[in-house]
This record gives sequence, structure tokens and C-alpha cells, in this order.
Amino acid sequence: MLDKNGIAQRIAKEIKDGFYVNLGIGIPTLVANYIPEGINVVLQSENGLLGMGPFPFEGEEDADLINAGKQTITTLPGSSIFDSALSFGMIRSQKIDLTILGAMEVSENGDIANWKIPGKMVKGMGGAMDLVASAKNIIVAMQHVNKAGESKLLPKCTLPLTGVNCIKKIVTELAVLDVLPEGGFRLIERAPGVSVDFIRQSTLGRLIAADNVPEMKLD
Amino acid sequence: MLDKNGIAQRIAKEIKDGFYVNLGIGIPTLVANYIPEGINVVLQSENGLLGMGPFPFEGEEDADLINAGKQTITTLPGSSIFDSALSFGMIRSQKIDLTILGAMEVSENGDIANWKIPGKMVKGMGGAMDLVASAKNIIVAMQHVNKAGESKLLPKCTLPLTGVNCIKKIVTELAVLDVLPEGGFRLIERAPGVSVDFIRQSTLGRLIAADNVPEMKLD
Amino acid sequence: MINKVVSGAEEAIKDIENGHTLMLGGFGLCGIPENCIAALVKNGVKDLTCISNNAGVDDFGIGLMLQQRQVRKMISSYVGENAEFERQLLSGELEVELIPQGTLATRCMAAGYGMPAIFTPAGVGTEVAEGKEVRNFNGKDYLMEYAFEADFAIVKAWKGDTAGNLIFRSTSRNFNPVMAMAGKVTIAEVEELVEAGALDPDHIHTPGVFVHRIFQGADYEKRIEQRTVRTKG
Amino acid sequence: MINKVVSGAEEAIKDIENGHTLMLGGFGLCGIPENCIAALVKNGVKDLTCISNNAGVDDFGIGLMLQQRQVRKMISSYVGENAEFERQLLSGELEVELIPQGTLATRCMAAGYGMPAIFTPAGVGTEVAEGKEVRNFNGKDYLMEYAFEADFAIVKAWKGDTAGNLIFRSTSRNFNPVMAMAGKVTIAEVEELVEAGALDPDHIHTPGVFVHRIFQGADYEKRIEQRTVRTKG
Repeated sequence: MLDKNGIAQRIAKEIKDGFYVNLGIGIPTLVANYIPEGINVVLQSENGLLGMGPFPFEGEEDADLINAGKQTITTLPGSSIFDSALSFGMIRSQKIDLTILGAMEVSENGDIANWKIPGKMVKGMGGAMDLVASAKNIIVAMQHVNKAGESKLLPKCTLPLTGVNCIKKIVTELAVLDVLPEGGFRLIERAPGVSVDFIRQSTLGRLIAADNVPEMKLD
Repeated sequence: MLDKNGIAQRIAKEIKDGFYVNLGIGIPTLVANYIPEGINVVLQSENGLLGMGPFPFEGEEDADLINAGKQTITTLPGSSIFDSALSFGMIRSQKIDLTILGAMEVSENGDIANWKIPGKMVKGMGGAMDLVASAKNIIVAMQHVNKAGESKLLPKCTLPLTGVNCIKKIVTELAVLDVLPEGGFRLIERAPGVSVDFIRQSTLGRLIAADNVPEMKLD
Repeated sequence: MINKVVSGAEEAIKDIENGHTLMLGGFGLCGIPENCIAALVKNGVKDLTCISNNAGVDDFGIGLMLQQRQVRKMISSYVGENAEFERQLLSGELEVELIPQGTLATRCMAAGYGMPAIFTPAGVGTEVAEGKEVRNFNGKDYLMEYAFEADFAIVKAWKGDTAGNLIFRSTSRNFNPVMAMAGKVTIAEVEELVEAGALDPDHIHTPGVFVHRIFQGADYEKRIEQRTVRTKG
Repeated sequence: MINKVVSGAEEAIKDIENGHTLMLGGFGLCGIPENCIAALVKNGVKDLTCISNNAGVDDFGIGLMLQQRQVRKMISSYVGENAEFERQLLSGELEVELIPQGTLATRCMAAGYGMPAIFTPAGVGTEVAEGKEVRNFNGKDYLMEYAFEADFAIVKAWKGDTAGNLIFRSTSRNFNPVMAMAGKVTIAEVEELVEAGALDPDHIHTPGVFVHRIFQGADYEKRIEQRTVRTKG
């Protein structure tokens, strides 16, 4: 079973040389720490920045330079600044190669819910609806089950949707799964020490698993 | 009867302090020479410039700095450069207070034709269709009659249209006329020495003239 | 050149009336028009509809106007951490319309570009799509969303000139340029106001034609919402 | 940072094939990609559809490609003074589609912004409107116009960096930034190519994400179409 950093580490293996990547808040942010050496990747922050760097050193924070999570950050050489309309323009026109974000629920047809829980104070969808509707390639980083032990990979989402038919890959503490175009979660890899049976028990949506599902390598 | 400079001079009196103005090619370009002293006006060039200045001095031409007529120009202090999409964005959103352009024909309901003569090589409409469709205030600078002596102020345009229902004022070598919302050319001023009768003979569209139409003052 | 300079925030906002719709630039607390917000709080105008990506925090930004109950409706993409906001929302004093961030930015831009409506896939198949026209282009569904207009757009820039030209600094640019284009009246406060001609025309982000009033603001706090640092070594 | 540098115009255009659609930046002869045009003329690729505001003059710009009969169709707003263009058009060798200048710019922009269509009043009630959807918003009619896509967009900038970021100079900006956003593959030639990090991020007009290939061009002629001057005194 993976911890949050393990999930981030596994997702980082999906990032290829030359990718422009948008990382959501939470586990996705951790992915930046595991981008393989020698791979050139540019991180987008949807408030209006390409070429996001690490957090600043103490005392070097700039109130005018923040990311989409409102954290103080830095820029890397070759970065560019633009307004929020152009930022979502490049998202809609699919110039961003990969979007990584969290989810509360994902359904077996690729729907995602991650912005609203009925009865709770709703803070808003921010850029999530734009990102999931437009991205050509989305990986969801999430826990397989919620705190009550209930599966978050469902036949159909129960929460209000963020986007429909858009998720293609999911990485959880238990597994890597593809969402099939015809519907269903195909088990691609097991987390170290986790059995297919356990993953099946933790997955309420339809799970498709081959006889021999490899264990993931984080190297 | 006015010459081209006279038409430009009369039109210049319509320009008010604080106006952003787009001047078309031909007579409209001459209007810049007659903008009253003490009036602050900003000229837009639709290729992507606000704050157009006069032609450069010989030897100071800059190939990267031209107007919509492809002439070398200069910029004034406070000018700004932008791309052609934003340029037409500000035209569509009516940030330009006044557009002055030429015409081959204008009809009594405010249609304008100024881009295409069937049977002749068509060079294109350039920005004219955008300008006439969007401008909140358009003045047409034109000859009242063509070289064959035929009126260019018509009940209905005979040439392919550039825009419909958009022209509100016309200044010719003979007269200043408003296009009425209900249709018809209302004679506002006569050029020096030109009679109402002569204007009426030169106008094929419906002309509305009061008993006493003043002669224009160019001072 | 046309001079857009006014004496300060109080003069700039003086004709904003109860019930008006305002756009306020900024993302989180970054690039917000601090001086104008302070003047609005002082002036006490009420029943405002505020279009702003966020709603500030309890004691800064639009949160200050919420404390004074000046806002009737917020149109935002994310209303963040704001206890007073939550209280007013739950009590029904405040109305909130949540819309996707890209849709918000693009609807402002549409107004500035004279486009009455735009198409975006954001929100298709979700509750955001309710009551909206869905249209398919090349096999993909889009929502038609209308241009946003505001009685006043209030933005914050880094530098500006007397002709109203604006330059923004780093990610404090965010929503400011698109909102600057969308106001019936646009007010810009800047950290440094210079004479027309002092800015390079190629560096200008917002041409002065979009800006009706400009002034040099004072005492910018520029509060940081999430101070995040790494340690050296 | 992702490196977009190629060796020169020949490498940049080498996979442009007969029948492709190209966007070419520039207004008149101002800000045109001189090096890439020269390489296309040399390379001899044919049956091109060219989206460009103008078509050059007889012996410069796109006119050079017309001389070689490489262009099957021009999509422009104004085709200017070009005898060879006129001859080919009248003989039926060349097809031309004339569209309003703002519509041309906005259709390019729409592609870059991922908007499948836009609304503009330009051309309503004229032959430009034939076969197009007309839609009324707030009492005014608009045409729905589709986003333009191109197999290759070829633009010219003043400065660029190895990450593909572009800065344009004065009115040579014109159509270049919107076309740069609209190419499936975007090629940028620049007068000065610098290392990533040498350009101020706030000054960049076209973020590198839109640019796939960049190189420093050589021997810019920058011909002036209408040299207009005043005399001193």
C-alpha cells in the first residue's frame, strides 16, 4: 500500500520528456518532487504562469508570485506570465499535455466528482471543471476508499459531477487503473503487497483484471 | 463646393475632446491634419496601434512601424501596441468613439458599399466590414456623385454591401447629411455656394431639407 | 493623449451606487485593488454584485466589504476560507454564484472583445450546465456562456501612465487585464503612475483605451495568503 | 525547460507537405517570416492553402510563393497590389477567400483559446454572411464564425528564447501572436534568439507552449511597402 508520496512517485513515472503539466492541489503537488532526472517538464499554474519553480527560500517570498494554490513560488528560466483568460485558453486548446488532480469519486465511465458535497459549505470548483473538460490526458490521484472504508471507484458517481467521461487513468494507494473507453476500471498495476482480490473488494465499479497483474515498481 | 481637404476639415469638426478615432484610407487620413488645437484625440490603426503620430522624418522610417494603410508612421507618447485580434476586439466592444471611412455608395437606410465592384479585380474588404458593423459612430467621407455624374447617395445600394444600417452621417463635397433612423438623408449643412436644389439633384435617395439649411463654416 | 488621472480612490469610486455590479481583479489576495476596496468600505455603498475569482479572507480584500455587508451577491470560482462569508451565505444574507475559473475569465474577455457569447466545454454534464445551451462542435459538447458586463471594473496594476496604459507584475496580472476590458467604467489603481511616454508601447498589457480612471495607490500591504518556503542547503 | 530550437528555416519547414494549410503572420510586408518563405520557395512544396492577412507583393513575401505557383488557395482580408496574384486569380489557377480582417484575426485567436466558434457582427447582411448562421444577441445580429486551424503556423518575432517564448516589436506584432497560438505545429523565426531566462517573463507576448520550433533568422530585408515621410522644418 502506498502513502501519498508513493502515489505521487508512481504518477511521476507517467510524465514524459517535453511535457507541459498542470498539477492540482494536494497529492498532485507532490508529483513535482519525483519528476525523473534528465526529463524536461514545464509546470503550468492556471492563474497565469508557465515554468513554475520550487518554493522560495525564506525571506525571498514575493507576494506577486503565487501558484493556483495561492502559495508563494518561484519561476524557472524560460518562464512566462499571462492573464487568466489566456491560461485557460491554452488549457482548452490542449497545449497542456497532462493534468493531474485529486478526486472524491470516479465512475467506471470516467466521470469525476471533486468539488461539492451536498450539505457541506461549497467553496467552488476553481479551475477544475475547465481542466477536466479540456485536458487530453488526465491522471487522478486519489485514495481508493474513503475514511468510512467505502470505495471511491464507483459504477456511477453519487456526488455532483465536475466533468463527464474524461478520466483515463487513476493512481491510488492500492493500484494503477485505466478507465476503459467502453467503461470499467482495468487494473494495470498493484501497489507493493496488495492483492488483486483486495483491490477488487475495494472497487465498487466494474474491475477488469488479467490473471497476472504486475506489482508496480517505483525504483 | 469642397475639395478633399475641405471635406476632411469639415469632418474634423465632429471630433470631440477625449475621442479615440479610427481613420480609413483616403480622405479620412487627411482629417488628422485638421484636428482642432487643444483637443486630445487618440488615433487607432487597426493593425494594432493606439496613439498614431505623424509620418516619420526622412531617414527615420521604421519598417516595423506602419499603419493600416501600410505607410510608415510614428507613435506619440502614451501609445500602445497590441495584436490584431485585440485591435478588432476593442473595435467590436465599441471602445473607439468614431470611425471615419470612405464609401462608393450609401443608401438612405444607412447601408454602405465600399469594397467590391462586380467585374473588377476585388482586393478585399480589409477591416472595413468589422469597422462598420461595430462602430457606434461612423462618418462617411465621400464624393456626392461619381465620375459619370451619378449620385452615390441612393435609395438602395447597387454594389455588394460592406455593412447594413450603420451609417449615421455623411460629409461630401456638397453637403453634410444625417441618415435618419426611419430612412432618408437629412440635409444638415450646404457646402459654401452650393444650393439645396443642386444637392437635391445630386441625391438619388430621399432627401429631407428644411427651408433654411445653413451653409457650413470651416473657420 | 487623453488624460485619465483622478486624484485617488475616493474620487475614482465616487459614482458607484447601491446595486451596481463590480468586477474586482486579483487571484486570492494577489493583485487586488486594495485602495479601491478600502474606499468602498469607507464609502459604505451597498447591495453590490461582485464578480471576482475569490472573495478575500475575513479581514482582507473583499472580505472587508463582506464584513460591512456591502455585498449582496458574489460571482466567483472559489470562495476560499472566509468564516463571515460562510455565515452570510448560510443565513441567506448573501447570494453566491459559482462558475468555473476559465469560464469566468473568458466571459470577462468576451465583453472586452465585443463577443456576446463564447463556447467552453467546462461544466458540460454538470449542474453548471443547467439551463444553458449545449452545442456540439466536431463531436465535442460545449456550453454557450454569455459575456460578463459590469458597471465598474476595478483593477490593480504595477505601473500605469496618465493615458491609462497598464503593466502588471508577475502573477498579480491574473484576472486584471480581462476585467479591465469589461467594465463600462474601468478604474485602475497602480503602484507607480508615470507620464505618458514613459512606458515602452511594446510592454503594455492593457491599452489605455480600456481604462477610464487611473491613480497611484498608497500603502500596499500585499498580504500573502499561503506563505510557503523551502529551507536553504 | 523544453528546448524548441531547430537549426534554421530548412529544418523548421521540412515536413510541410503538398496540400497543407499554412498560417503566415504579418500585415502587408511588416512582420512576415522572410526566412521561412524563402525556404518554402526553395523547397518547392505545392498546393498550399495560405491563411494570411495579405498576399505580399509581386517580388516579396507570399508573392514569391505565388510566382512559383505553390499556392492553391489564399484566405486573406486584402490581397493588395500584386499583378501575378491577379493573373492567377483571373485564370482560375488560384482560389481566394476574402474575409473581414477582424474575423480573420479572431478565428485564429479562437483556435488558440480552444473556442470552436465565435460571434462577430462583421459581414452581417453582406455576401460574407451567405450560408452562415446568424444569431441575435441583445437586439444585434452576429455571424457565427468557426475557429481556424492550420497544419503549420509560421510567425516572425523580434526576440525569442530557446523555450519558444516570443517578443514582437512595434506593429510587426499584428497577426503573429494569434497565428502562433493556432498552428498544429508553430514555427517561429526571430531576429535574435537568446537563452531561456534572458527574457523578462512579464514582457513575453507569446508563451513558449504555443511554439514548437524556433530559430534565429538571417538577412532580414524588412521591405517597406509605403515609404511615407514628412520633411523637417
